[in-house]
Amino acid sequence: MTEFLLATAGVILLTVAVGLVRILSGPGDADRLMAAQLIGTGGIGSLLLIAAATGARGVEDVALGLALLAAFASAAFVNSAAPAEAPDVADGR
Amino acid sequence: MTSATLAGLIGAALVGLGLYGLIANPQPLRKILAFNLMGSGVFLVFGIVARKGAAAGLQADPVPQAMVITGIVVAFAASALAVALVLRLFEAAGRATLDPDAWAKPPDGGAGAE
Amino acid sequence: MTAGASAIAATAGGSLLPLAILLPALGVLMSLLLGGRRAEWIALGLMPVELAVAIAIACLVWRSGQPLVYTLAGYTPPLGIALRADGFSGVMLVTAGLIAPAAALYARTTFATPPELTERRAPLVFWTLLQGIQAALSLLFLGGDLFNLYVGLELLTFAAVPLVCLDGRPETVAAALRYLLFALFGSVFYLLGVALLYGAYGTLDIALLAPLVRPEPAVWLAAGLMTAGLLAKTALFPLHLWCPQRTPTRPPRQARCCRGWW
Amino acid sequence: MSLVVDLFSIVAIGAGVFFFLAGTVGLLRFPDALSRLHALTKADNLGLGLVVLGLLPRSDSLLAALKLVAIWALVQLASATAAQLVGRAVRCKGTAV
Amino acid sequence: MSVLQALDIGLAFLVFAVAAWTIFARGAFAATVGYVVYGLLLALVWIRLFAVDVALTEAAIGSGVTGVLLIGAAARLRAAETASDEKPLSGLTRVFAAALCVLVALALASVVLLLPDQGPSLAPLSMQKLPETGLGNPVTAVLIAYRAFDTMLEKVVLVLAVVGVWSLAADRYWGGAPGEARAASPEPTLAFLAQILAPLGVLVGIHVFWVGADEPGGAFQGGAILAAMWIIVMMARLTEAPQANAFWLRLALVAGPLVFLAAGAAGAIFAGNFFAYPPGFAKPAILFIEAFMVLSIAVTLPMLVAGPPRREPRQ
Repeated sequence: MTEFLLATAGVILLTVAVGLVRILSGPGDADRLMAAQLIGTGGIGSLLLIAAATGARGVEDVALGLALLAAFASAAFVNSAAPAEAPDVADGR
Repeated sequence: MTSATLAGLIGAALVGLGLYGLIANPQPLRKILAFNLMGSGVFLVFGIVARKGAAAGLQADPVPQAMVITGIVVAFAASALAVALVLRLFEAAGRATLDPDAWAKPPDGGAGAE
Repeated sequence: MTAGASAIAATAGGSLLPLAILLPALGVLMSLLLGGRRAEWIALGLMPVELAVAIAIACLVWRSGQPLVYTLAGYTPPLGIALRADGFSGVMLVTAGLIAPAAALYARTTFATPPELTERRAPLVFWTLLQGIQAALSLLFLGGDLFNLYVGLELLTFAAVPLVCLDGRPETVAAALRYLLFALFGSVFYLLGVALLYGAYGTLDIALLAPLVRPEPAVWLAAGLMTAGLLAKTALFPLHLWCPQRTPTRPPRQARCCRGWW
Repeated sequence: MSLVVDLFSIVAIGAGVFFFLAGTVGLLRFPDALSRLHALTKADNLGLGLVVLGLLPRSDSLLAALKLVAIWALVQLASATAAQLVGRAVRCKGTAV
Repeated sequence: MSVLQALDIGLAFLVFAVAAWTIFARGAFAATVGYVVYGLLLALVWIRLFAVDVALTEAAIGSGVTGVLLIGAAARLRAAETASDEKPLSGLTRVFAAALCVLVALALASVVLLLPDQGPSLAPLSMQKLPETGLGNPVTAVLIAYRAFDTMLEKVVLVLAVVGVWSLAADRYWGGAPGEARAASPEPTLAFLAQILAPLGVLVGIHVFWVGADEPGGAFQGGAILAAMWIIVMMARLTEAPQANAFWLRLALVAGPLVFLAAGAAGAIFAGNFFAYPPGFAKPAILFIEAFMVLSIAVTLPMLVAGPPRREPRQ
């Protein structure tokens, strides 16, 4: 069972890695923020699986902390972009 | 190869990468990022030291762990101060460059302090 | 310094050592808390006390002819942290204790809070950070533990950087940023050396390390990294690039005040 | 009993991994940012939900199980909000239109 | 090769790849997002090293709060990037720098490989002295008891950092609130998120602090989570950032180190040693100090993220 949990954690990390390659390269900032979101979900998933497999204690709290902060990158982006926002300007890229 | 050794190797690679970024990236914000990478590489070296010191029923030596926790907080404070300086520089002069020669020229339309 | 019981056991009068660090640290906290003109009063009021502590430490070292040692929290190294004062650190403490009030008196007119204001930016920052520098220097002279010294280096960096650009001109802000990046680079390298030494010998206490250290790769690398780190911090060749002198217009008075130290 | 639990875990976690895979395929195949966003949030949340479901019977206390559920709920909330925020940013900048 | 080893190697490769992306990405914003992703992955690595306390710190500070700081800065500096007057380094310098860095990394890697498998350790000594502190988590014992002096001074470093960030304000804004005045109403989506997240986060933060005495967790981690909650509430514009001259704010900023320092001095009187705890009274004293440290961290980190004052102070 341990092996299964670890293997699934690995597969999730692998799919996340493939996804990262796609969206870190853009083209827009929105795609890149999705990268943070993707690794948040996938990372928490594999974190829980690894913890269940290796029996490390207190890992739920780490996952809980990550889950609480999962939207922070997007929030910070919206927050700092808002004052200078010009709604009708095309991105150009 | 144990996970600890692997983490130590990654730590070494991160120190190298961060050092390169610190030297080769001209923008201050990128330098701050590089410093953070380098710092986390050093923390990982502490991590391998802690893991190799597993004893007395503990899976890792607590002393290096405590130092890493202190170090992470200090690194954050350093990043915050550096970011504040970069933003201040950008506001005051309309550009954010570390190049001393650029400051010998009069700033292009930048307002002075205060 | 020899290892063994004498380097670890606390000596009589050792409790002066933490005082030399904690008094200015207390001054930093109280200055920010109470603010305004009171920051100046706190700084000027504490300086004579700190000088007295420094002189007392130097006298004790001179009279006993032996280093003063204090183990904090009652935990002896390697688990705990020790502070040590020998003749050299006694002299340096007194020197710093003399320069601080001199710089303070010199800067008093510049960093006075005008009577119509409760608090102004430059005075509060100056008086608070000046005490931060004092705490950092005391720690650097007295620290007997490599990681404790790292904290001292960071204290010095965080206290000195804002003083460089207190006038807020872009040139000095750029100089401060350059200094900060070099200092951070230096402390990261120093910390890496600390990690390697701890990994090799399991202690960070300098007196305990001294007899253990053998010529081996970990030590060479640690020594190289720590030297490079400290060189970057002190702006010696070839790591002098951050130095404020390189900017065409030098930061004025407060920079001179704080540069006098190192 | 433990066999049933293991079987349940394997099925649920396996299904979760499938949804993670599906999300990534969506990311790779969809042409514009908004539909990529759609693929990402839907699939990943289902994926994480199933993984959590599979791990639930293995948790050693009620508090731990509650934490697992809370983790999933928080990620749901975070990704829904982030999708909203990012989606608006995409529309404002006009890259998707 | 076992599954665990394969997983470790994959994780290591991923961490390295994302780190390289952070250094080599074309734009600053892309690099910053890369760094956030990297911080998350590092939390996984710390779990694999069985350093759960560090993983918690990395998750909360290294990835979360630092991410907010850097993404905000990158978004504001976008104009600087397009109008940059940086001279890129010449090719030769780059090659030289790369060679130097590879050399440093190789030297470090070889030393790391040479470290003995069962290295010297203070773990036995930490465990032996643990009963004196009344704690169950040795990492907390190192931070608040064995090396309390370090931790107290590091709190002073944080206070200096706040003073340093504030010192970058214009004279007329001194004592005012950080951040631009926001005429706009609260961002509805963010406000919704913050309203649900903040109460839960406060609960989690206090929980992490409280269990830190015996399980992974502690004042730094709990305080950082509380700090993150205040940050999200401010980002959603549900509350304004406080004025830098507010007495309560300054009290909260210095409370942690001040209480720690006072307790240290009290130790000199009642336990015969600076920062020592009286026997039998150690655990309540430690929790008391930690509670104030949580408060100070929860206030300090948001103030560092918010930056210097940008509004004239109201009287």
